[in-house]
Amino acid sequence: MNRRVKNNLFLAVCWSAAILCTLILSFLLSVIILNGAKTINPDFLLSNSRNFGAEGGIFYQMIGSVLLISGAAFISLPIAIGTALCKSEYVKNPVLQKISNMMIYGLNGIPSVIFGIFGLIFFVNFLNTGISWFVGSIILAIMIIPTIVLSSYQSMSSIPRMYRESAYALGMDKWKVITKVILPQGIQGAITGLFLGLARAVGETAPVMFIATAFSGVKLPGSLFQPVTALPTHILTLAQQATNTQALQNAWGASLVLILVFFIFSLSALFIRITLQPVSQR
Amino acid sequence: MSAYISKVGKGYIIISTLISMIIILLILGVLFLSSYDAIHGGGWRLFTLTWNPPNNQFGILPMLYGSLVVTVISLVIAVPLGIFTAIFTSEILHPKYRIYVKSFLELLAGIPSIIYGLIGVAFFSVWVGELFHLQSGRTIFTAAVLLSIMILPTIITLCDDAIHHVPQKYREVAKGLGLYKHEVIITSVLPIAKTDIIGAVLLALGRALGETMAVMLVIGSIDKIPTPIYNLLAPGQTITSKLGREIAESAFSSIHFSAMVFMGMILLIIVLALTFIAQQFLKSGQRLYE
Amino acid sequence: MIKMESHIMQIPKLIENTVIEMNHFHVWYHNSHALKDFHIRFQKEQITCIIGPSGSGKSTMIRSINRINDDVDGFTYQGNILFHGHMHSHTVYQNGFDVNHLRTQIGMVFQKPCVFPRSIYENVLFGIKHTKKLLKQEKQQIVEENLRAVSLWDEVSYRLHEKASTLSIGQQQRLCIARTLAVKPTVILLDEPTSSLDHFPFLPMP
Amino acid sequence: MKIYYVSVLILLFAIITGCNASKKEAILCAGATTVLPVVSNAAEQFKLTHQDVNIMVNAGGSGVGINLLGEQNIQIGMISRNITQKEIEKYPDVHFVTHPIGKDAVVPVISSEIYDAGIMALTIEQIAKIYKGEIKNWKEVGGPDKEILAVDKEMSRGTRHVFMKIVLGNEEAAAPGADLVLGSNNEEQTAIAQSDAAIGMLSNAWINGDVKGLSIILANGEVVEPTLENIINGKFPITRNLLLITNGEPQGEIKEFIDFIKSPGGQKIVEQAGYVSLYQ
Repeated sequence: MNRRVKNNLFLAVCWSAAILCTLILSFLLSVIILNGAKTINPDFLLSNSRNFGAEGGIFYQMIGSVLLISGAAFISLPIAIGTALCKSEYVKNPVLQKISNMMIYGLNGIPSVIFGIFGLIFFVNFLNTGISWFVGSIILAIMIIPTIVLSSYQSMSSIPRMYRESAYALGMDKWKVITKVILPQGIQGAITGLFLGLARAVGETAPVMFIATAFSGVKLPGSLFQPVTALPTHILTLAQQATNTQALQNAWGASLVLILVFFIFSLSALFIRITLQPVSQR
Repeated sequence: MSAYISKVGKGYIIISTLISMIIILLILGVLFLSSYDAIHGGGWRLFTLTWNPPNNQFGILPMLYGSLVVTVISLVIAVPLGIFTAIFTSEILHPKYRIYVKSFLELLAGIPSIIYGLIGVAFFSVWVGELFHLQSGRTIFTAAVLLSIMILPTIITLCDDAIHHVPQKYREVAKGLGLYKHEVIITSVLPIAKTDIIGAVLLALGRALGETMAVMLVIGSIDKIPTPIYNLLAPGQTITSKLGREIAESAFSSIHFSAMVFMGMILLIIVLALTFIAQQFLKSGQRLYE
Repeated sequence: MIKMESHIMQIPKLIENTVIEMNHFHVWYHNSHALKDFHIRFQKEQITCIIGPSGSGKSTMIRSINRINDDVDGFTYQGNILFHGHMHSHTVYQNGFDVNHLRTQIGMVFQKPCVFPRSIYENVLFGIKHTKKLLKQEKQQIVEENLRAVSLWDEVSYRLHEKASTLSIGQQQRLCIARTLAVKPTVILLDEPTSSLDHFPFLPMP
Repeated sequence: MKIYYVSVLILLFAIITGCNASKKEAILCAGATTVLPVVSNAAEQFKLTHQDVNIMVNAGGSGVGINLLGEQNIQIGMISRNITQKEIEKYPDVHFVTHPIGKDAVVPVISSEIYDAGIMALTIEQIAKIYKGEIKNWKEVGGPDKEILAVDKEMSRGTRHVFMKIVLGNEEAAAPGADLVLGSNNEEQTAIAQSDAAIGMLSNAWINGDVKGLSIILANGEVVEPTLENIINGKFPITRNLLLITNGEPQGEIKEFIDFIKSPGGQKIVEQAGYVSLYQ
C-alpha cells in the first residue's frame, strides 16, 4: 500500500499547488477589480489629475498612453512586416535564418529598463530630441517588433508552397506574389502580433519613464517632440505615496483602466488568431 | 512600371530587415561606448562593495548580489509551485477546462509589472513587515516573493505546454505496466518533458532578472550586502532597481552615469545569454506570449 | 459500425476456465457508439485472436479490459467486465478497484513500439522495478530472461546500457514485449503488435 | 486594404503637420519634489491668464533639475539646495541664475508611535549618531525598546543635502546607519507612516498625523519646535531656500512665469503648500 500512499500524497501536492496558485492569482485580480471599481466613474475618467494625482482623474494619462502606443504601432508595423516578408520569402540560407532568429529572440528578451537607458543615451542625449512622445513611441516600437515579426512570419510560412508556385506559373513576378498572395495572409498575423505587442507596451513603465513622460502639467503634446503623461508612470507616482488613501484609491482606478486596456488588446489578439483562416480555406 | 514597383518593394523589405536586425547591435554598441569610461577608469574597482558617487566609488557588487539573490529565491518559490500546478493542469484537470485555465494564465502572465509593484507596496511589504516584526517590510524577501508571483503564470503555462506535448503513448505504456499515476508522471512524462521545462525556467529566469518596476518599489534600495550575508529580511538593491532610481539623476557622460550603464550592460549580456540558451532547449519555440 | 461478434468464433467452455469475460459491454466516445453490446469469454492459457476491419472497435475493446481508456476524452461505458485472477474474481469497472494492480495482471503491448528515452536495460525493468524491490543480481537475471524470451538477448547483450531508441523498430517492439513479460502478467493483450515486427520471431508465451 | 493604408498614412501626416502648425510654446520644468507642488499649482493658475503657454513640470530631485538644465533639456530647474561648485564646473557653457521663491525647513520626522511614546525632541548630535549607525535602538535616546529604522534619501535629493550638511557636517556625507533609501518626499512619507519606529527627513510641508516633526534641542538647551514661526525667525536650524534656476537671465514667458510666482498671488500658493513666503 506504500505506493498508493505515495500516489495520494503526490496528487495532494499537485492539488494544493494548484489551489494555492488559484488563490494567489485570483487575489491579485480581485484586489485590482474591487478596489478599482470603487474609483472608476465618468468624472474620474474625464477629468485631469490635480495635487500629484491624488485628486482628480486620469483623462490626459489615458490620452497619453493611447498616443504612445499608436505612435509605436505606426512605426513598428511596416518595419516588422518587411522583416517577416524577408524571412519568409528571401532568406533561404539556414545559417542566415538562424542568425535572424537569434537577433529577434534576443531583442524580445532584452529587459525593458535597458530599452529606457538606450533611449536616454541615444535619442534624448545623443540625438538631443529631449524627453518626448516621439522617442517613447520609437522605443516601444522597438520592443514590440519581435512579437509582430514572429506572428506574421508564422502565418506567412503557413501558406502552402502550392499557392506560391501556381502564382508564379501564372507569370506573376515576386513582388506581385508577395502583395497578392503572401501579404493578405501575413497581415492578419501581423495584426495579431501587433495587438499582443501593444498589450505589453501599454503597461511598460521602465522604458518610458526617463524618456517620454512628464510629471504634471502635461495635457496634449503640442508636437511630436513634447512629453506626454501616461497611465503606468502615473501609477508609479501614486504607488510611491501609498499611505495617502486618496492617492491609493486613484492608483487602483488607474490600474483597473490599464488592465482593461491590456485585456482588450490581448483578447482581440486571441479573437483574431482564432478566426484567422488559412488561405486554403477561404 | 511594374519592375520599378518591384524594385521599390524589394528595397523596402531589405531596409526594414536591416533596421530590425541592427537595433540589437546598436543597443549593445551604445551601451558599450557609454560604459567605456567606467571600464577604463574603474577597471576592477567596479567590483567592490561601496557605491558612493560623490567619492568616486562605484562598487557594483551589492547590486549584483541583490539581483542574484532576489532571482534565485523567486525561482526557488515559483519553480516547484509552477511545475506542480502545470502537472495538475495537464495531467489531473479535465482536458475540457484546460483551455480556459491556459487562456486565464496567459492573460495573467502579461499584467503590467507596475501593477504588481502597486500591490507589493500596498499589501506585501506591509504583510512581510508585520509577519516578521520588521521595522520595514521593504526587503529582499518581499521583492523575491512578489517576483515569484509575477513569473508564476509564465512558468505554469510553459511547463504545461511541455508536459502536454509528451505523446500519449508513453503514458499508456507506463499505465499498461501497472504503474500508479505518480509513477507514470515522475518516471515517464517528466523525463521526456525535461528539456522544455528547463527552457521554460531559463526564460522565467531572464524575465525575473530584468524585472524593474515591481522590484524597485519594494526592495528598499540600500546599496549594501546585508549582514549577515544570508539575511534576506533586510533591504537590498538589484541592478534594475538601481538603474530605475538613479539613471536619471546622474549627469550624462559622467563616470557615475557610465558606471550605471556598465551595470545595465552586464544585465543585458546575462539576459541575452539566457535567452539564447533557453531557445536551444525550447524546440517548439515560436511562442508569442513570453 | 460493424458488430464484431459475428467475426468471432465463440468457444463454449466451462466458466472455471475463463479468465476474462465481457458482458453486454458498450463504449461511447462522446456521441459515437464505438462498441455495442459486446460479449466474450477469454479462456485461460489460450491464444485468442480477434480479427476485424480497421475501425471496427478491436482496439477499443482490448483497451477497455485493462482500463487504459479511462482517461480518453469523452469515454463512457455500460455493462461489465469480469477478471478472474489467481485468487479472486473482480468486476473491472468497480469503484475503489485497484486498477494499477489490475494492469500488472493484464499486460498490454501496443501497436507501435514505445520505448522510454533510457537504456535498454532500464526499459526492461521499467514496470517491474516499481512493484518489487530488486537486488542487482535479480535485475540482471530478469533482463536476460525476458530478452531471451523475445529473442533479443543475442542482439543486444553487449550494449544493454545504450539508449533504447538506437534499436530498430522491430527490435524496439520486441523490447516492449519483454518489458511487459517482466511484470509477469496473467494475461497479455496484444494490440496488433506484429505490424511493427520486421520478421516474425518465435514468441513463447508464458 | 490599399485604401486603408493610404488613409492611415494621410491621418498620420495630418497629425504631424497639425501638431507642428499649432506651435504652442512649452516651458519645461524639472527638479525637487519639495518645490514641485508650488510650481505645478502656480503653473495651473498662470495658464488661466496665459492660455497659449504650456508649462510642464517633472519630478526627479534637485540633482536631476540641475543636470537637465545643464544639458539644456529644460528651461527651468527647481532646486531645494544650493548648486555645488562641482556642478557649476561640470557645465561650463551654462550660466546658472537662481531665483528664490520661498523658504522651507527640513525637519527630522518620526513615526507617530514613537512620538506618542514620548520622543518629541532630539539633539543634532543624537540624530547624527542614528544616521552613523551608532545609536540603533530608541531606548538609547529614552524611547521604547524598538530598533530604529533610519530612512535615508537618494544622494542627489535637495532635502538630503540640506539635512546632512547640518547633521553630519557634509552635504554628501554617507550615512552608514541608514536602513532604507528612498526618493521623493511622498515615498519617504509613506515609508515612515507604514513603519512604527522610523526616523527620516522631510520638508516641513509633508508633516501630518502619521508622520510627526521632531523638535530640535539646541546646544544651549533650548527646544525649537518646527513651527512656521520658528522657521520665519530663523530659530529652527535646518532651513533652506526654495529656488528656481535658469540658464542666463530669463526672457519672455519664462520671466513672466517666474515673476508670477514671486508676486503676491504666487506667494499665496507658496504659503498654501506649507512653506514660508518671501515676504515673511
